Amino acid sequence: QKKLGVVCVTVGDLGNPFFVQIAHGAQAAAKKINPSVKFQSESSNYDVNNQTNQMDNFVASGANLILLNAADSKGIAPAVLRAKAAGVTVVAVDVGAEGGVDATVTSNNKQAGQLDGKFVADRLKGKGQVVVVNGPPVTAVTDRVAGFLEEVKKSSGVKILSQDQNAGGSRDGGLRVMTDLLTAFPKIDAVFAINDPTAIGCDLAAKQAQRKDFFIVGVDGAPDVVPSLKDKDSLIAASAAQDPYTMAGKAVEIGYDIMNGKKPAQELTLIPVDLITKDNVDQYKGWTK
Amino acid sequence: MATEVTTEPSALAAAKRKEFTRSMIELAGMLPVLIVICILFAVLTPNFLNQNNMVNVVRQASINIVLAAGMTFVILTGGIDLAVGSVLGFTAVIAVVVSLSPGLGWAAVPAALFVGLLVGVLTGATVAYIGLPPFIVTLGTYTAIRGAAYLAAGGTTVINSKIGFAWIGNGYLGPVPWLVVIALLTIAISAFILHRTILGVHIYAVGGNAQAARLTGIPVPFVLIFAYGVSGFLSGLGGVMSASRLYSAQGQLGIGYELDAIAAVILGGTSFVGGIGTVFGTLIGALIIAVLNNGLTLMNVSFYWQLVVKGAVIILAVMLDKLRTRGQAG
Amino acid sequence: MATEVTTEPSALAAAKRKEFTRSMIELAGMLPVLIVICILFAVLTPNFLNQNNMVNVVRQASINIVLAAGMTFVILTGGIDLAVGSVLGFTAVIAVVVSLSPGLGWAAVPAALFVGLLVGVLTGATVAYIGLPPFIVTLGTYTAIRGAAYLAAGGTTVINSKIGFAWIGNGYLGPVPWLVVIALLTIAISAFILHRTILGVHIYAVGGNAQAARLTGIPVPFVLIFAYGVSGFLSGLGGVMSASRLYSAQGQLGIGYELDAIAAVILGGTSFVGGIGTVFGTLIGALIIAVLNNGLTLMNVSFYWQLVVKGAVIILAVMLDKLRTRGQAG
Amino acid sequence: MSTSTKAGPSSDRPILEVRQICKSFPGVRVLKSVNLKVWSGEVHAFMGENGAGKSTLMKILAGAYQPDSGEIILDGQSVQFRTPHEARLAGIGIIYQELTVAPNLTVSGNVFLGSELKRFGFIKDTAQMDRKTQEVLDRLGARFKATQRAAHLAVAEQQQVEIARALFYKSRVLVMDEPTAALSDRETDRLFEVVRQLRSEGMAIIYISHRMAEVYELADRLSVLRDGEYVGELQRPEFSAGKVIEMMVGRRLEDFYEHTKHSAGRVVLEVKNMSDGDRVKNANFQLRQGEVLGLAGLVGAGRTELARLIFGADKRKSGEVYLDGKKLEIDQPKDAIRAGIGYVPEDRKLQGVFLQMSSGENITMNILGRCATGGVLNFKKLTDRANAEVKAMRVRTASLKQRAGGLSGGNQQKLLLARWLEINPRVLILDEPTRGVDVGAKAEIYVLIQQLLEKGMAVLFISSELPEIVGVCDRVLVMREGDITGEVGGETGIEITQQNIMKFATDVTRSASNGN
Ligand SMILES: Nc1ncnc2c1ncn2[C@@H]1O[C@H](COP(=O)(O)OP(=O)(O)OP(=O)(O)O)[C@@H](O)[C@H]1O
Ligand SMILES: Nc1ncnc2c1ncn2[C@@H]1O[C@H](COP(=O)(O)OP(=O)(O)OP(=O)(O)O)[C@@H](O)[C@H]1O
Ligand SMILES: [Mg+2]
Ligand SMILES: [Mg+2]
Repeated sequence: QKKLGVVCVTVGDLGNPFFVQIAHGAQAAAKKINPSVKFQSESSNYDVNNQTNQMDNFVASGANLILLNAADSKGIAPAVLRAKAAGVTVVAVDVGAEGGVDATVTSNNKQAGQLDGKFVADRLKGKGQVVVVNGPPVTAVTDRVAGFLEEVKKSSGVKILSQDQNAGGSRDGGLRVMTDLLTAFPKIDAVFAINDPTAIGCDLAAKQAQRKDFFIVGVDGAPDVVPSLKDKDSLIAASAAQDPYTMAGKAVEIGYDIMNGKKPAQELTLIPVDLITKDNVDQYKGWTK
Repeated sequence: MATEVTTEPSALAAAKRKEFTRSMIELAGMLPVLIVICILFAVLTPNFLNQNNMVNVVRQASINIVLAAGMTFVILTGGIDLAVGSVLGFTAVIAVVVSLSPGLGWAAVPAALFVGLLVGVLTGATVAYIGLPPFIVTLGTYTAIRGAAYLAAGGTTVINSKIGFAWIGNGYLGPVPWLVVIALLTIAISAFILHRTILGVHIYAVGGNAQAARLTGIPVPFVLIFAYGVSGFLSGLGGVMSASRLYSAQGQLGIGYELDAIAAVILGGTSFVGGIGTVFGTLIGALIIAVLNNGLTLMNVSFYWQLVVKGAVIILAVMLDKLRTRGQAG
Repeated sequence: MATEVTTEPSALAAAKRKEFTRSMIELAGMLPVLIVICILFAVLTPNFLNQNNMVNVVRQASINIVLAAGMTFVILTGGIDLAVGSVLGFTAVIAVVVSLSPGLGWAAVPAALFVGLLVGVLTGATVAYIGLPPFIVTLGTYTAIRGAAYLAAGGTTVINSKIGFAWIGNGYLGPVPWLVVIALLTIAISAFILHRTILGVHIYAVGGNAQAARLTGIPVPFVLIFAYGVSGFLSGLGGVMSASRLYSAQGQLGIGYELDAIAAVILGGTSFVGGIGTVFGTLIGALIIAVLNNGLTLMNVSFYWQLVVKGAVIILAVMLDKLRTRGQAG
Repeated sequence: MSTSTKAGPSSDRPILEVRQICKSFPGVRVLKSVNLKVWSGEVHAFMGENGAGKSTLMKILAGAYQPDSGEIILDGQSVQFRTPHEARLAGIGIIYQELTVAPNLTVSGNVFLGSELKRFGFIKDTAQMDRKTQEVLDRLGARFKATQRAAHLAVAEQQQVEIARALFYKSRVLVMDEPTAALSDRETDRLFEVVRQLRSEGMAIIYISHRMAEVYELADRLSVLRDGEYVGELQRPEFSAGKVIEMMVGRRLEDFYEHTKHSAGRVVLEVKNMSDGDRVKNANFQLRQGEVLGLAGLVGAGRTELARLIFGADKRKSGEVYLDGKKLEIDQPKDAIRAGIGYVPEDRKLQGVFLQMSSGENITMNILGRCATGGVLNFKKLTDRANAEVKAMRVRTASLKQRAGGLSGGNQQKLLLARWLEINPRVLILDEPTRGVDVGAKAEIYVLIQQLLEKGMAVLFISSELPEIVGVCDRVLVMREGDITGEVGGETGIEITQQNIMKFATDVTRSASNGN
C-alpha cells in the first residue's frame, strides 16, 4: 500500500469560490486517507506557462498525486508528461488535460450548457431573442457556450443577439457588460451567463435598468445564486449546478486507487450536472461541504 | 543706477497671445477628442445618445474616475501607484466583512476608507523617507495586498445582500446615481485641493522640481505622504462603491484597474514627469475610456476587436493631442 | 603648455577607492539578496537545493529572463514597454499557426521573431519620431495586440503536437535545457551589446542625458527604435519558447508577464530614470522572482500567503539594497 | 594675465561666414537674417543679451539645428550640416552652453560621445579612448581621470570634459558658448591659455560670454546680436564697455558696479565650527547687518557646500549657527527659512526655479501661508504681491501666468530673488546669482542687492567671478579646499583686490613650484 504523502492541486483561480471548493474537497478527501498528508493548492490565474511551472514545482516538492485543473488542456501536456515521467499520478479535474493523465474527473460542462439551452428553448417555446454573456476563452467556458448554442439553435426561432462579450466571469464584469447590452438591445427574452457570478451581475444590471422583460440562466449552482433563485423578484431562473467539492474528493479517491494499482472502470469520470430552477431549488442541497 | 529697461511691446504682446492660446488648449485638453468619439458613436449606434445611456456611461466610469483622481495626485508628484486595484479589492472585502459583523455594520465604510488611507500613507512614507522608487514599492503592495484581499475573503465571495450602504452603489440623488455624484464630488474636491490650496501648489512644486521644493522649505515628505494617502483613501472609496454596487466582494476584485486609472490620467494630459496636469483632464480621460467600452459594446463589436480598437484609439488620441498642441509647446 | 598639476595623492587614492567600491557594489548588485533568499530556502525546505530543482528554477525563469533582457534595453533609454506580454501571446499564436500551415513549418520561428521585431520597431518609431510617452504607446499596443492575439487564435487554443521547434522548449543541450541555454545566451549577447559596443554606449547616453546625446550627434531615434526593437524581438523569442514548451498557444498567453519582467529589471538595479543598470542585474532580479515562486511552493505556503510574501520581499529587497549602497552614493 | 597682441584676419577670406540665417521655433522668430564673419587665428567674441539668439546660431553652426534659410560658408564653400557629426567632421567644434555630459558614462565615454573609437566597426575601443582622453585631460590640467564616472564631477570639471571633447578633433572653428560660466579664475586662466594656444595654431574661435572682462582680455573682434538681429562688429581697438552694452541693449548703461560701502552694523549671523567631515572643514565667520560678505575661492573650494550646511540643506557633522546671538536648531531648509535665512542656490534650473509653473507662482512660493485662510489661497492677495514684485524687480514676463521656463536666465534669477524678498529674511545667501546672466540683468541684480542692504538685510555673496566680488562686496572670505584661508577688506586692512583674493585661494607654495 503506497502512502499518500503529498497532494498538490492547481486550479484556474483561487479567488473563485468554485475552485476554492475544489481545493477544499481535495484536501478533505486526502485527509481522510492520510490525516498527516501535506496538501498544497495553487492558482494558475488561467496562465498555462505559470501552471507548467507550478507542476514542475509540485514534482520538485515530492508530490505523489497532482490534481490538475488545466488552464489550457492542450498546452499543459508537456508538464503532465514530465510529472508522469517522475512517477507522479496526475488526475485532471473539471477540465480535461492531455499528456496522458491517469484519469479525468469532470462535471460535464457541455451538458451544463445543454441543460441551460434546453431550459431556455423550452421556456421561450422555441422563439425569442437571446443574449450570451461570455467569459474568458477557456475550455470550461467555451464548452458551456457551445453546448448552450447547440441546444438553442435547434429551435429556428431563437435569435442570438450577442455572444462574444467577455465579462471576465465575475460579478462586476457581468454588471458592466449587461448594462451596455441592455442599452444596445431594447428587447431581450433570455440571457445565458457562463457562470453564476456573471448571472448575478446581469441580474443587478437589470435591476438598475428596471428591466424585467427577460430571465437569466447561469452555471455552477453556487451558494450565492441560491437566494436569487428563491427570490421571486430575481430574474435568475435556473442554474446548471455542479458539485466541485464532491468532484475533487472523487478525483483524490480515484488517484489514490491508481497509485495502488487499481485502475478506475473508465478513464473519464463525468460528474453529471443538475439543473436547478425556481421550482426545484428548495430540494437543492447546495455544494456539499 | 536707475536704468530703465524698456520691454519691446511687440514681443511681449506675442508672448501674451501665446500664453492665452496655451492656457485655452490646456484647459480644453482632450475634450475635443472625447467629443469626436461621442459624435462617431452617436452616428454609428442609435442608442448611444439616449439619456439613460449617458448616465450609464458616467456610472460605469465612476469607480475609475475615483481611482484616477487619486492617481492624479500621485503622478503629479512624479510617482505612480500600481496598488490601487489591489487596495480596491482589499477594502471592498473589508467593507463587506465588517458589514456582516453583528453590531458593526455602521463601521463598514469607515473601516474600508481607513484601511485604504493607511496603505496609502505607509506607501507614501516609504517613498518619502526611505527614498524607494514608487514603482517598486507599489509593485510590492500590488502583490502583497492582493494576497491580503484573498485572505480576507477567505478565498470565496463574501456576500451581504442587505448591505447597509447599498444606496451608494444603487441609489439615486434625484435622477443622478449616487455613484456619479460621488465621482463628480471627488473630482471637484480634488480640483479644489490642487488648484485652490497651499497643499495643491506644493504638490505641483514637488512634482516639478523636488530639489527646489526642499530648498524653498516645502515639507516634501508630507506632500508625498499626502498624495499617496489620497490615492489610498480614494482606492478605499472605490472599494466601498464596488462592494455596495455588487452587494459582495471577492479577492480578485479590481485586478487590472490600475492600468485603466493610469490610462485615464495620462490621456487626461498629466505628465509622468510630474508637476503638469489637471484633475479635469483626468475626468475627460476616464470618460474617453468609458465611452469606448460602452460604445463598442453597443455596436456589438466582439470583445477581441474591442481590444484592438481600444488600443488603437488610445494611441491615436494622444497622437492627435500631440499634433494639436504642437507649436504651442515652446 | 606643459603645466603639471600635482594632485594630492591621498585625495586621489580615496576617490579611486570610492570609485572601486562603488563599481563592485554595482556589479554585485542584488546578488547578496538572491544568495540570502537561497540560503533561507535551503534551510527551510530539503528539496530546494537538489540539482534538478536548480535547473527547474532557471528553466522557469527562462522566459522572464528573455523578456526582462529586452525590457532592460528599453528602461535603460528611460522608457518602458508594457506590451511584452501581449507580444509574447501574439507571436506564440503566430508561431503555432504558421507551423500548422503545410510546407511553411520552417517559417514558424522566423515569422514569430519578425512580428515581434516589427511591433517593437513601430513602437520605437512612434516614441522616437512622434515623441509620445512610451507608457501610453505601449499601453495602447498592450491592449491592441492582446486583441490581435485572440483574433489570430480564433478565440481558442491552437495546437501542434508535432511542432517543428519542440526542441527549444523541451530539448536539452547536455544536462541543460535549451530554454536555459537560450535565456543565458540572451543575457550574454545583451551584455555584449550594452557593454562592449558603441550602440551600447549610445543607449546609456540616451538614457542618461537625451539632450546631450542629441547634441553630440548620437542618432537618438535609431537608438530608441533599436531598444524597442530588441524588446519586441525578445518578446517574439519568448513567444516561440512558450509555444514550443506548450506545443500550443492561446490568446491570453502572457497576460501580466510585463509586470514580472519590469520587476526583474528594477530588482536588478536598473533605474527608471534611464541610463543606469546592467543586464546581469536583470538576470539576478529574474532569478529572485523565480526562486521565490519555487521556494514558497516547495515550502507549501498557501497561494494567498505567497502573494503577501512575494510583495513584501520585493519591497524588502530594494530596501536592503538601498541601505547597503547608502553611503556609497555620494 | 597678459593680453594677446595678435589680432585680426590673417587672410582675406574668412574661414567661416554666415549669411542671412533665419530661424524660427514654433511661434517665435529667434534669428532674423544674421550675418557673421570669422577669420582663422582670431578669437571672435559674440555678445548679446539673454535670449538674443546666440546659442541658437551656434547650434545651427554645429549641425544640431537646421536653419530656415540662409547660408553657411566654410572655407569658401557653402555647406549644410544635417547632423552634429557632419559638422564635427567638417571641422566645427562646439562647447555647448548647457552641459551635455551624460552623468552615467565615464569621462572618456563622454569625450567620445557620438564619435567613439571602434574596432571592427562596432566594438568600442575603451582602452584607446581612455588613453587618448587622459592625454587631453592632462593637457587641460584636469584633476580627474578619464575612467571616472562623470556623475560626480563638479560643474567646472564637466565643463572641462566638454572642452576636451571639442579639442579632440582638429577643428578649424571652435565655438565656446559661455565656457567660463561655471569656472573660477584659476580654471578660467588655464582655459585662456588653451584658447590662446589654439589661436596661435590658426584656429578660429567664437567665444560667447556675458563677462566683459574676459572679452577684453581675450577677443580680437566682437560681434553683437540683439533680439535675433545682427547689430554690428567692433575691432579690438574700438572695444569699450559703454559701446558694447549700448549695442547689446540699445541704450546707454553706466557704472557697472555701483557700490556704496556700508558701515557694517552688529553681528547678525555667526557660524561656528561648521563642518561636514568632507568638503567643509571647521568654518567660522560672522556676518554683520548691512554688509555684503563675499565668499570667494576656486571651484570646488566648498563654498556651496558651506552655504548648504548653514541653510540645513545637507547633513552637518559639527557646527552651530547663531542668529542675533541666538543659537538656531536647523535640520532642514524649513527651519532655516523660519529663522529668517534665505538661500538662492547656484543651479537655478535644478534647484531653484519651478520651470513648469507660472512666474507668479514662482514668486509667491514662500508666502502661500500668509496669503491663505485655512489653507485656501487668496488669489487676489497673491496676484497683488506677485505684481508688485514683478514691477519692483522689472521682471520681463508676458504675464504672471507665463511659465518660468520660458523666461531668460536673468529673469528667472529675478524670480528667485523676488521669492526671498517676499519673506524679508534677515540673512540672504546668494550662490552665484549672476551666473549666465547678461550685463543688463546683472546690473539690475546688483542694484537689488543694494536695496536689500538698505532694508537691513545681511548678504552672503558667493561668486566665482572675481571682478564682481571685488565690485560688490564689503568684505571677502576666501576658501580653499574646505577651509576658510583668509579674509580681505573690512577691518583686516587688506584691500579687496583680485590678487589678494587669489593669494588665499591658491596654495602659493605649490603654484610657485609649478611656475604658473
Ligand atoms: N528649442 C526651442 N524651442 C523654442 N524656443 C527656443 C528654443 N531654443 C531657444 N528658444 C528661444 O530662442 C530665443 C533665443 O535663445 P538662445 O538660447 O539662442 O539665446 P542666447 O542668446 O543664447 O541666450 P543666453 O545668453 O541666455 O544663453 C529665446 O527666446 C529662447 O526662448
Ligand atoms: N550635494 C552634493 N553631492 C555631491 N557632490 C557635491 C554636492 N554638492 C557639491 N558637491 C561637490 O563638492 C565639491 C565642492 O563643491 P562646492 O559646490 O561646495 O564648491 P564651490 O566652491 O561652491 O564650487 P562651485 O563653484 O563648483 O560651486 C564639488 O566637487 C561639487 O561637485
Ligand atoms: Mg545661450
Ligand atoms: Mg558653488
